[in-house]
This record gives sequence, C-alpha cells and structure tokens, in this order.
Amino acid sequence: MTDYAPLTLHVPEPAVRPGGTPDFSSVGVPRAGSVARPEVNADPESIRDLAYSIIRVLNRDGKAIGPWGGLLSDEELLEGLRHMMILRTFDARMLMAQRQGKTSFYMQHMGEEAVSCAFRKALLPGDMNFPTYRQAGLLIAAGYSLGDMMCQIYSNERDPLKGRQMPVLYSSKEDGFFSLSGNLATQYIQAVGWAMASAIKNDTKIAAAWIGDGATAESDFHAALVFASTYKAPVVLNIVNNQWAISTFQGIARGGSGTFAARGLGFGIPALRVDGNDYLAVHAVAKWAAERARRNLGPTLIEYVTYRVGAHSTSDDPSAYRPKTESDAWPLGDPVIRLKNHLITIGAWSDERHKQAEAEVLDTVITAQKEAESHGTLHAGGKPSVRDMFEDVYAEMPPHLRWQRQQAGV
Amino acid sequence: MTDYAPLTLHVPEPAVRPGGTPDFSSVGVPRAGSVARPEVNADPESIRDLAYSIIRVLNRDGKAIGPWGGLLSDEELLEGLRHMMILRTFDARMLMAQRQGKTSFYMQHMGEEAVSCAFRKALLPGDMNFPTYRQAGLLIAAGYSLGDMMCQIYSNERDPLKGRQMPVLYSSKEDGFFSLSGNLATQYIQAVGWAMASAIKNDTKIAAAWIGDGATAESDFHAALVFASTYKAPVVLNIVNNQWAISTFQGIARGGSGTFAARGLGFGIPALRVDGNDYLAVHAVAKWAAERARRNLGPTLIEYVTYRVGAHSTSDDPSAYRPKTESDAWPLGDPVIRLKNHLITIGAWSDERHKQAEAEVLDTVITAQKEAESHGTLHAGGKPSVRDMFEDVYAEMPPHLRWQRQQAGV
Amino acid sequence: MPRKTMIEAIRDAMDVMMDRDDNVVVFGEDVGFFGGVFRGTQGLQAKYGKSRCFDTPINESGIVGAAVGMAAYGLRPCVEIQFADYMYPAYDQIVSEAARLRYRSNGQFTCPLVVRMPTGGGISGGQTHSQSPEALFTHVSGLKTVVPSNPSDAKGLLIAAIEDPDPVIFLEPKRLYNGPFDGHHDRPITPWSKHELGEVPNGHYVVPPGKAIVRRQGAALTLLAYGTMVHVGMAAVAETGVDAEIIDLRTLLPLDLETIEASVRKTGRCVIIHEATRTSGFGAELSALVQETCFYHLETPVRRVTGWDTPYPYAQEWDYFPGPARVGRALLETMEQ
Amino acid sequence: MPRKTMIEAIRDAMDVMMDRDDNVVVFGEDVGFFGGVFRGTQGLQAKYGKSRCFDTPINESGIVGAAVGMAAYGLRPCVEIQFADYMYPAYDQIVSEAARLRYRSNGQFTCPLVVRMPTGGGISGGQTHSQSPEALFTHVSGLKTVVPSNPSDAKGLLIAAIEDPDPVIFLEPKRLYNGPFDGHHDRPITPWSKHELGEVPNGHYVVPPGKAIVRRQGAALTLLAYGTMVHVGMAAVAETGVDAEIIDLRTLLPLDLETIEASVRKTGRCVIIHEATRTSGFGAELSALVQETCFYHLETPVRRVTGWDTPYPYAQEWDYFPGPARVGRALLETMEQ
Ligand SMILES: Cc1ncc(C[n+]2csc(CCOP(=O)(O)OP(=O)(O)O)c2C)c(N)n1
Ligand SMILES: Cc1ncc(C[n+]2csc(CCOP(=O)(O)OP(=O)(O)O)c2C)c(N)n1
Ligand SMILES: [Mg+2]
Ligand SMILES: [Mg+2]
Repeated sequence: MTDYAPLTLHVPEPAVRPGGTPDFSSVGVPRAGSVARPEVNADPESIRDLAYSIIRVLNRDGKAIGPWGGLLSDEELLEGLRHMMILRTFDARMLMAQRQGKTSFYMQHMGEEAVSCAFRKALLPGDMNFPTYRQAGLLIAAGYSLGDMMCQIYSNERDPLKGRQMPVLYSSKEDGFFSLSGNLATQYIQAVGWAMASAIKNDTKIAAAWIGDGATAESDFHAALVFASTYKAPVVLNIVNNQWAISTFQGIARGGSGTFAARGLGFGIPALRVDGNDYLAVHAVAKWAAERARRNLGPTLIEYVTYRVGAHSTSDDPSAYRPKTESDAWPLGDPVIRLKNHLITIGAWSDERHKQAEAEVLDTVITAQKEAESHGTLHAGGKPSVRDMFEDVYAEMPPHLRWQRQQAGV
Repeated sequence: MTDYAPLTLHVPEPAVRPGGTPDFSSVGVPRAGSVARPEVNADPESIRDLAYSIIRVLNRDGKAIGPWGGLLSDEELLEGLRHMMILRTFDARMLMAQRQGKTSFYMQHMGEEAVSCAFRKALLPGDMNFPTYRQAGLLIAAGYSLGDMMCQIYSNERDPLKGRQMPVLYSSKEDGFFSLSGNLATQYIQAVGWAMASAIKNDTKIAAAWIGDGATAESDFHAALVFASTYKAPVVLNIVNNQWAISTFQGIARGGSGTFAARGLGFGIPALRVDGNDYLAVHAVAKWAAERARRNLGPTLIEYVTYRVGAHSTSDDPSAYRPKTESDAWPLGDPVIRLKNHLITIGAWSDERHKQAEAEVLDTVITAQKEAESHGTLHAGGKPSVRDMFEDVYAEMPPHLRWQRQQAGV
Repeated sequence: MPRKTMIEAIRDAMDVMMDRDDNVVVFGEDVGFFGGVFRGTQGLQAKYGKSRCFDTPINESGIVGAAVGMAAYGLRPCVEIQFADYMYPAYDQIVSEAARLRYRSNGQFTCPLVVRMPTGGGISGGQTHSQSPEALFTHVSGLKTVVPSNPSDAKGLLIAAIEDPDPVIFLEPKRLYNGPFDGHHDRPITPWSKHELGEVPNGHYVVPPGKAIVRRQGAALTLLAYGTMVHVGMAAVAETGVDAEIIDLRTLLPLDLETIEASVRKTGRCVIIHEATRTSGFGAELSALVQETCFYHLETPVRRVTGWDTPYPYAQEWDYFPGPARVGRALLETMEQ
Repeated sequence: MPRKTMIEAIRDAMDVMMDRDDNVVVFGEDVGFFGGVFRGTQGLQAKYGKSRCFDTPINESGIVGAAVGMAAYGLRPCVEIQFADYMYPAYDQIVSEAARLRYRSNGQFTCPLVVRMPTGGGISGGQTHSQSPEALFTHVSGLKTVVPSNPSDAKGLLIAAIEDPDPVIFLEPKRLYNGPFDGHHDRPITPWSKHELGEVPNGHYVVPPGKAIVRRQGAALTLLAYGTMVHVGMAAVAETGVDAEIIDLRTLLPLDLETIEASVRKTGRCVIIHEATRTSGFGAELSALVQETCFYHLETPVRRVTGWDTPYPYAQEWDYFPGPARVGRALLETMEQ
C-alpha cells in the first residue's frame, strides 16, 4: 500500500573503535584569536555563531592572541599553572593510593585541568559552584586544603563528611563548592535556584552549574535551562564536553545537533564554545559569563571542548571502547604543557623552573598525603564513628532513629 | 567590596491583565504565502529561520497563496470544514452536558480546531498520535464514533474505558489515538519510542507527539528531543502554543527564547512555526513533516500558533487572569470562519450551505448524544461495573487482587 | 475565634510566615498571579511582590530542584505541586537531593523546604487527581511527612513545616479544603464554618510535627487515621457504636508511636485506615509497628482498611474509596473476633 | 550443567530471548558497544545488531519512556537502569505510565516491559550505588517486582519477566553477581562456580513469578528474605543453630502468601530481613500480612531486621548493612521470647 522504503534506526557511532586509528577531523578547530569578543550585553540572537565555533587564545607557538586574551597577569598565569600541576599530581597520588587499597575509588581529571582551575579564578567570594565529580580544580584554585580533600577520599577520622560520601564527592561551603550528590544533572537546576535566591535577596552573588557532555541528556538539564531562561538567573551554565560519558561517545548525547553549546540557543541563552585545554581562553570566557550574571543580564551557557585522557574512574577500562592512543590525537593538546609553553614563550617561565616546580608540587602533595594518612585510610587507622552514621539525617534526631542507634549499640 | 548593583529577579509578565486592553502586537504575523517551502531533505541548519516566522496560507481575503498552499482538493477542504464544525458542536454540547451534571468535567477546543483536524489528514493508517486532552479533532477527523467519545465522557455502561478514566482522556488504538494519561509531557517521549520501534521493525509507520506550550517546560520534553535527535526517530513533534497554560501565559514557559519552535534548533531538528488557525497551513506543514519521517529523515518540530478561546477546562475561569475580550484581539482569527470564507471565495461553498451544514452537524451530534445518553450518564442510568475496577490491572488477576475483589463483594 | 476553610488556613499560614520572614518564598504552577488552582496562594503575590510569590514553568523537578538551591542559599521555599499525582517528576529531587543534603554535606548545607501538595480522592479526579502517595515519602530517610485533617491543624503544622530546618512534605487532603468530608459523598457537606476545628487562631502558632492527637477517647479499639480518613473514621464509629479511640496521626514521620502504643495497650485492638493502595501503604508500617510494640496486648489481628490495589478509578470512585461502610464493617468484625 | 555467575545468567536470559523473539530489544546507558558497566549485555550488540541492543543518552526517564512507547508498539523492551539509585528520574514513567497503561486503555495498549536495575549494597558504593528501592515499586498497582538470589533463578525469572505481558521491575542484587555473598565482608567470597545454584540450564526455561521457594526447611521459625539477604539469612541460621525455615520470596509482587502462611502457621515465629531502610520498607508489608493471616498462630512478635533509617553511608557500610550478626541476634531473641 505504501511507496515508502522500510524505516531503519539510526544509532550514532564514534569515528573509531579499539583497533582503529584515532580521528578527530570532525572537531573543527579554528585558529586561536579568530573568534570575536562581543559585549556582555550583546543580543543573544546576534551572537549565535559563538555556539558553533571554539574560542581560543593560545596558539601553536604558545602565544596569546586575539580579543579574548590579555586578561591575566604573569603572576596569575603562574598561579594557574601551579594549580593545574597540583591537581595533576594530586590525581596521580590518589590513583596510586586507590591501587594500594587506601580508598575504594577515585576519579581523575587528566587533560581537563584547565577547565575548573581557570574557571574558579573568575569567581568572587560568596559565589557558589554546583560541580560534578571532575572539577576538583575549583577547590584547589580556591585554596582548599589538600589534606581535607584526601581525608574525604580516605574516609578517615578527619573526613569532613564523616565517611558518609564516596571519594571525591567533596563539599565546602566556604570555598563555594556545593555538596556533590553523585546523581547526574540534579544539581544543575539547584544552581539556577541558588542564583535565583541571590536575585530574590538582591545580593550580588552568582552561581555556576557544572555538567558533563553525557549528562546534558538528563532531563534536569532542561529544567535548569527553562528556569534560567525564564527568570534570567545570574548563573553560568557550564558543560564540560570531554568527548566521553563512560563508554559512550559524545554523539549519543549530542544527537543531530552540531554542538552542545547549541542547546542554549532555543532558550535565548548566549552560548559559547571554548577551547577547554587553553587556560587563558577558559578564564576569559568564564569572566565574560560571570560579568553577564553579575550585571543581571542573566545566564550564559559555556561548552568546554576538552578530552578525558584517563579512564572514567578507577572502575573503568577505556581500552574496551576506544583506541588506546586516542588521547595523543586530541587536537587541543595538553592544558598544562600549553600554559607552560606560553609562559616560557613570554619569558615568565623556563623548563628548569618548571622541573623545580614539579618537585615542589610533588612535595606539597606528599606532605599533605602523609598528614592525611596519619588520620587513617579506608581500611586502616582512624575512621569516622558509627554514631556519625545516625547524625545529620535531621537537625534533631527523631525518636525512631534514636531507637535504631540504640539497637546498633552505639 | 563589589561595584555591582544588587541583582533582581526577572519574572515575565503578560502584556495585559484583566481590565487592560488586549495587545498581541508582540505576535509578529507575516503575510500569508511569504515563507519559503524547503525540500523535506533540506539541511536543518539551513532552514533555521522557519523557527522564527509563521507559515501561513490563507490571507485576509480568503485566498490560499504561496508555496505551502494547493495541496488539498475542494472535497478535502469541505471535509475539513465539516470536521471542525463537528468538533465545535461536540464541544458545545458536552459543555452543556457538564453544566447539566451529566459528567463532572470537560475540556474544549474553541479556536484550536484546525490543529488536530488538519493534522490528522496528513497521517496514514497505522500511524499513531500521542495526544494531549485538546486534540479530539484527531479522533473526529479519523471518523471515530462520536457516540463512543460521549460514552467515555459520560462514563456509562458503554464507556470504552469502563469508567476508569476522567472525561476526554480517550483511547483508540484503531484510530491511531494513544491512551491519554493526563500527566503532562510523559507521552512525548513515548511517541519517540513508538517511532523508534517502527524503525527497529523496519516498518513504515510514523508517530506524532503532542504537547502544549506550557508543558514544553516539562523535563520529558527534553528526553523526547534528545532521543528523537539521536536516533532520528520518524516522529512529528507537535507543540500547540495556544498562549496559555491554565492561568500562566506562554512567556513563563518560553522564557528568553523567541519562540517554542526554537527549542528544536539546539537538537538539529528542523523546526517550523505555523498559523494554527489556518487549516491549509497546518495540513501542509504536517504533510511536510510526515514526509520527512516516512523518508527516514528523522523528526520535525512544529509549533502551532493559536489561541485558547475558552477556559482551560470546566474547572477554570479565565476572567481571573486575562482580559475577557482577549480572544477578539487574537490576530489569527477563527479557524472555522477562515476556512469557510476560503471555500466561499473559491466558489466551493456558500453562506447558505454553511447554515445548512451547521444544522446537519448539530443534528448528527445530538443524535449521537441521545444514543449515548440512553446508556447512561455519570450519575444516572447504566454504568461500568465495580468488577471492571479490578480488571486489567494485570493481564491475569493476581491472588491479592482476587482477594480484594472478594472483600469488595463483587 | 475566626473560622476558616482549610485552604484559607493554609494560605493564612503562608501569609503569616511571609510577613515574619523575608526568606520565605512561595512558588509553583499557577501559584503567582492566579493564586493557585485551589487558591491556596491567592493574594500573596499582590501582598509580597513577584519575587516572593511567583508562577513557575510546568516542571515539577525544576520547582523542587530550584527550591533546593534556594533553601541551600538560606531561603525557606514553600512550593506547591499542583496535585500530588504530579510529584513524580520531582521525586528524584526530593529523595536524592532534598532529603540527603544535610547528611551528605555533614550539615554544611541544609534544606529547609516545604513541598505542599493536594492529595487524596473524592473529587472525581480519576487516576491523576486522587492519589495518596504518603508511603513513598515515609520510606525516605531525611524527610518529614505531614497530613493535616482540619484547618486549625493545617495552619499550625504548615507554620511548623516552614520553620522546620529540614524538608517537609505537606500533604493536603483536598477533599477537606471546604469541610470535614466523612465519606458520605451523597450527603451535603458541613462547611468548616460550622465545625469547631474550623476555628483558626490569628497570627503565628505552631502545631508541633511528630505529635498525634486523640480525636475521640475510647476503650474498645484503637483506630489509626490521618487526613480525610479521620472524618471517615469518626462517621464509622458514630454509625457502628463501637467505642473506638480515634487517633489522628497528623505527622506520619516522625511518628508519635508513644500515643499509639498507649492506646493499643489499653484497647487491645487496632484498625488502620487510609485512602492509599493497600500493599506497601503506610498502613503496613503502622501495622508492623503496632504488632512489634504491642504484640502481647493484642487480642485480635491489626486490620487495615485501605484503597484497593488498582489505579484510582474515576467512575467507581465510591467503590474504591474506603468509606464509612467499609470502615464500619472492619470495626465490627474486629470487635466480634 | 554449566555453572555461571549471576551476571552471566542474566545475560544468557536476554540472549535466549533475543534469539527466540525479534521483538526483544535491550538498551540503556553503556549497554550497547561496551556491554554495560556490569557487563550484563556484553556481546549482545555484536550478535543482534545495533537496532536490537544499543547505547542510550543518559536520561532514565527517556529510557523508560521510550520503552513504554516501544512496548505499546509491540516490542518487548528489556532496559537497564545503571544503578537502582538512578531510577528516580524514571519513576514517573514507571508509576504513571507503564504501570497503568493496560488499565486506563482497557487493554487496548499494553506494556510488556522489563526494567532491570542493579540494587543493594555491599560494594562500597555509598548513597548512590547501594539502595534497595523495592518498596517504592510494590506500592504501585500494575507493576510486578522480582528479586532473584542466585544465577539459576535469575535466568528463569528474567526470561519469565521478558515474556510477561505486563511491566516487571527486575532488581538485581549486585553484590551477588559474582557469588552468594552472605554478609561476611571480611571473608573471601565463594564464587558461583562452587555453588549448586550457580548451575544454570542452557536455553529457555522459566521460573514463574509469584512463587517463593523454601531454601531451608525448619521448624522453629520462619525467616523471610530475598536477594542478598537470603544468603545472609542462611549464614545467620548456620551460625546460631536456630532451626529456621528460610523462604526466598523471589517475587515480591505478586507475593506467594500461601507459602509464607503455611510456614508461619507451622513455626509460629517470623523474622523478616531486608537491606532497605526500615520505615515503610517491604518488611512492613510482610509483617502486616503475616500478622493478618497468622495472628492466632504467632507466638512472638514478627520481627524486622533491616537497613537503618539513614541514607546509605559509605564508610560505615558494614554498620549499616543487616549482616549475619544482627540477623542472628534477632533469631535468637525471637526464639527466647
Ligand atoms: C542519574 C544518573 N544516571 C547515571 C549515572 C551513572 N554515571 C555516572 S558518571 C556517568 C557518565 C557521565 O558522563 P559525562 O556527563 O560526560 O561526564 P564525565 O564523566 O565525562 O565527566 C554515568 C552514566 C549517575 N551517576 N546518575
Ligand atoms: C505533570 C503535570 N503537572 C501539572 C499538571 C496540571 N495541568 C494540567 S493542564 C496544565 C496546563 C497545560 O498547559 P499547556 O501545556 O499550555 O496546554 P493547554 O492546556 O494550553 O492545551 C497543567 C499545569 C499535569 N496535568 N501534569
Ligand atoms: Mg563526558
Ligand atoms: Mg497552552
């Protein structure tokens, strides 16, 4: 009866699988400095192109060029380099600690260090991040104690979260780092609510929401965009596109859209894409978006184009689903090396000083680690108490929990 | 410490409230015939403008003009007119029946008749709609029995749903009308799943999803767009923008975006806006989208720009939140009158024949109503049995339900 | 004392709290300009402005999710879900987020949030305007769950809920908004203006969560009820003449087990009634608790009278609803055993 | 007979059904190319192609919502939620849609859908990889809820679930994937290859839903358990020497009340154990039912041993988990009473 050919299901597939040759030719990488920098109050509809390009500052020669550069002093850049080095070293040590059984689980940032480290420097005291598990740079760049982070990972007697949370699900109100839940996307809308609260109270604080490429598919992402768009909430909506969601390549979440940033367009929310491995570019875009929020101009959506070099977590083995050498082919390079090279290019740094800094950073991290381990690790030494398990379910313990605690004999 | 002015919360507000003078100047209405008609396989990115315009065929003089016209024969148009007249008359009678206590609740379509009636004619047997409560035109244009609709509304002994569902939550598999749940947006993604199933089975059937402007804010809307975009599902995603969601004007759901159609752009889904009060335009756009689906080109998003002339439901009183005369100011006119005038203009119809048709339609509806009422109304006459209450929870009744039915004494 | 309907009492509670505390904000679908489909927030936007009381997009997850963020900021959001039947999209935010924020952050962040929702049947609402999902909340550690049965309690409990430092699920039996409906759907309803529990004190007062109240003293049997079923229970007791002690639980979690225990130890018999479906309803927990704490005092099995294990039907509503006849039968059977 | 781990048995069930019936499709997060984070679907995409087994975007509501549409079309989707803790976003689709489709359409549309989800604790998973939400499903009319305790049952029950004309929630105690974990977390685990219930017949066979099984005959007490807790119960019985009859419920809804009743009437004592939090857990329903049906046979109160009413903690997991020591104590106390 019908003239139509049978339908078929389209299932997106990454360019290569294990055994194949990595290919990132589909990631169009524009020249550094080539993307214009609009005014923060530009009409969102007039800057739609920004959702389809990539804002970049550092070029191949290590030079900072174009309208998004020039915001940071040498000292600030050196500090940024140090934060990224600390984060990388921290990751390495904690991965090792996990292998040694000192904790059950860890998640690293390799390749994505610039995103959270550079973003954090665009915030002011009182601002609040609603992070995912891959933004520890927000804490490190805020000066949060490495030891406290480790105590959380070890769930020891000094764990600020009393052993209640899995490793890396930090929380630090003081440092503008909201308690991480582990459920994807749920906190994106909370960030919008927090930002709305600031507006309701006529304060000046802003919020930053964080999500991965894969998690943008979650429905709470929509809730967040709807609310942010309607109430013009002072929030920066960050999408860290590191190309993978555990074993699933970004095309499964992205579907037929060109980019993740494009998701903002249907909401009239300015949407930018930025080279996530370029400390300067990340910082510049973050500043721009934060400025919009502070000036009551509403939300901004930022897609950070980066690459998850390591495994999803210590429970994951990426060689099962992507070529082992894929990260070498990643066209945007390594964020630490790129910033290092830039600093050397501008004469503010040298290979020697970098080596020395590496040693110093390692020393700092190891010192913190020793101190943290003196308070216990997951299966050895000091631990949070069983009584702690019953506390903080409510502000005041209700009778049935008191009875249960008693039954537990504690 | 900060130089920034205090933030404030932006809460969108309709142009006018009760007592004010209706103002629809913000609804930019382009000339009929002015919007181009791309090929169905056009690159979605190349036709983004369609999400910001309004496709119209019938002009003020009752002429059908431009590239989206000319698809329907006079007979088909006359049939369409008849469907809309039946729907309007059906609504009027059922509203009255509700006031008479023959049912507890009713929801009418006044002003939106063209949307569902014209859309239905773009479908083929086997296709499936996942409607909301305001698309009874899908049933009427499919030739579903008016009497069965009424028996559902009356929850009488002939109610095809055995009294289990509130009025107007119809279901007719044969007529491509999926069981309505009453929860907003949940069925949008089900339509996508149904369409995926057709593709998985290499069939040729397509699905149509339906949602209101207000309900696009629901998170399942996102789920649907993500899945439709990723798997290029053969589905038409319909948004009926009738300007109101109960008491809430469309700006609350739409936020900072220009249009609802624009929501599709971030997914790479072709998005069109159409004059929802123009039977010819609705049908043409529906055809275009259905053709895309059938040719395995994937989903299309359509925003129908229309106006809810009546109350949200019989439980609602719109005079509390919008000017009483707002509907008179609606710039896209009345769908029945516009099609009638067109048919007169082209010489296929006359005022006289229209009057006669009105009488015939009324007669048809009243006849159906009498027959339906002979099987009972909500509080009088035949009703579904109490035993029916326990059936169909599962295919086979499990022991605990058998026990409960026994306890109920039936 | 002024008499108020239950919805007026609820509105009054929000009014009192918005007046006392700038941090109290109220929002939800149709809640702003219109004042809510049940008019629970009528007048609040006009009085307190659009940034304290406003309409939201139709997204229940967004409503609660945004409220969690606001609560963490320091506000005290009191949000409305239009019908409890529509809370499921928000369930993740309630269970995974609101309920656990204090715990997982070790008290760094807290969530003083109230989620109001009209609940229960009796209004010809069918499957999507009639549900009683309380057991889905009582299973979740970190939540408190409240179900008032009259205007006076409703106001005091809602004020307490708004002042509570933790998330409170506030279930409003919508069939009680206008009067103490006792399940006799074919009789005219007594308005609250003719009922002493319609007397609602002005200004600020608190009905503490976690405290049940004995609505009727009795020696023969303990009847546990909450919300609409309190009134159904009263009717059944009046009609059967069974000398039941009727306990209105008011708060399901934390539960006032002490009051329950004292009564059952005295009467030796217990009937539990609720509108929700039977299996895994809150009645199961009550039955288990009564049995655990009063086993040696029980003369007959603890009995449950509940909605049937079917979706809430539309036309067969009064066959589904556990009305005074069914409750009365259970009372008599329990006495005869 | 070949021995298989529980996850292999589950995969085998899907393999058998995909082979027999073209309408069976399998999808979820990381389910396609990778074969699932627990490898439950490994090899299925390679064998049956990308349109029968595929990766989905991370959207649980989308996964179940799409599956409802597919099921209505005539397919038999068997979908995976990566962890039961992440099912909440899909809860609305499960409760409001899948569970009620047959009912509200008077059988015009049906929903033969299986939602698989790894459940339960014991893997250092903290709040978001350890939950046991079964009671949130048993309260919902229209759903069936299944919890296997071993590879042999898992395969037969999953095949039955896929063949079932109605939606089935299939909860997989993930701590059992590799062996019959009995709560002694400090001891090495026996692999399924060394356990007779690791014997999994080849090909198609069915373990009918709604049928419990007596794992151990006993005269002194009835122990009701499911999933991991079956093995914990076995260990506790072995260690205390209490002659308990251990019933593995296997299906929570529909429940095999007959088997339970017969046992409790015989023993006069009953202990119920589960991992989920206590209040409004499925143990409450079991306790209520046992009490309702066996009141006059009960010599001691029905007792529950469960997870505490806190979020599932990370470091204190073994203080939270109702292990053999706690279960054993309850057995002894029940016998002493
Ligand atoms: C609601 C929910 N569903 C599923 C998961 C399991 N899960 C944890 S991380 C992850 C992948 C996330 O990928 P992406 O968002 O790209 O972040 P990335 O890990 O790449 O930083 C998944 C599926 C979860 N944590 N929460
Ligand atoms: C999940 C859910 N939330 C809330 C409601 C209550 N409700 C019913 S209709 C409606 C307004 C819908 O407006 P819109 O989508 O614009 O459709 P329209 O009525 O205008 O056709 C609301 C809030 C519901 N049915 N389901
Ligand atoms: Mg990712
Ligand atoms: Mg509308």
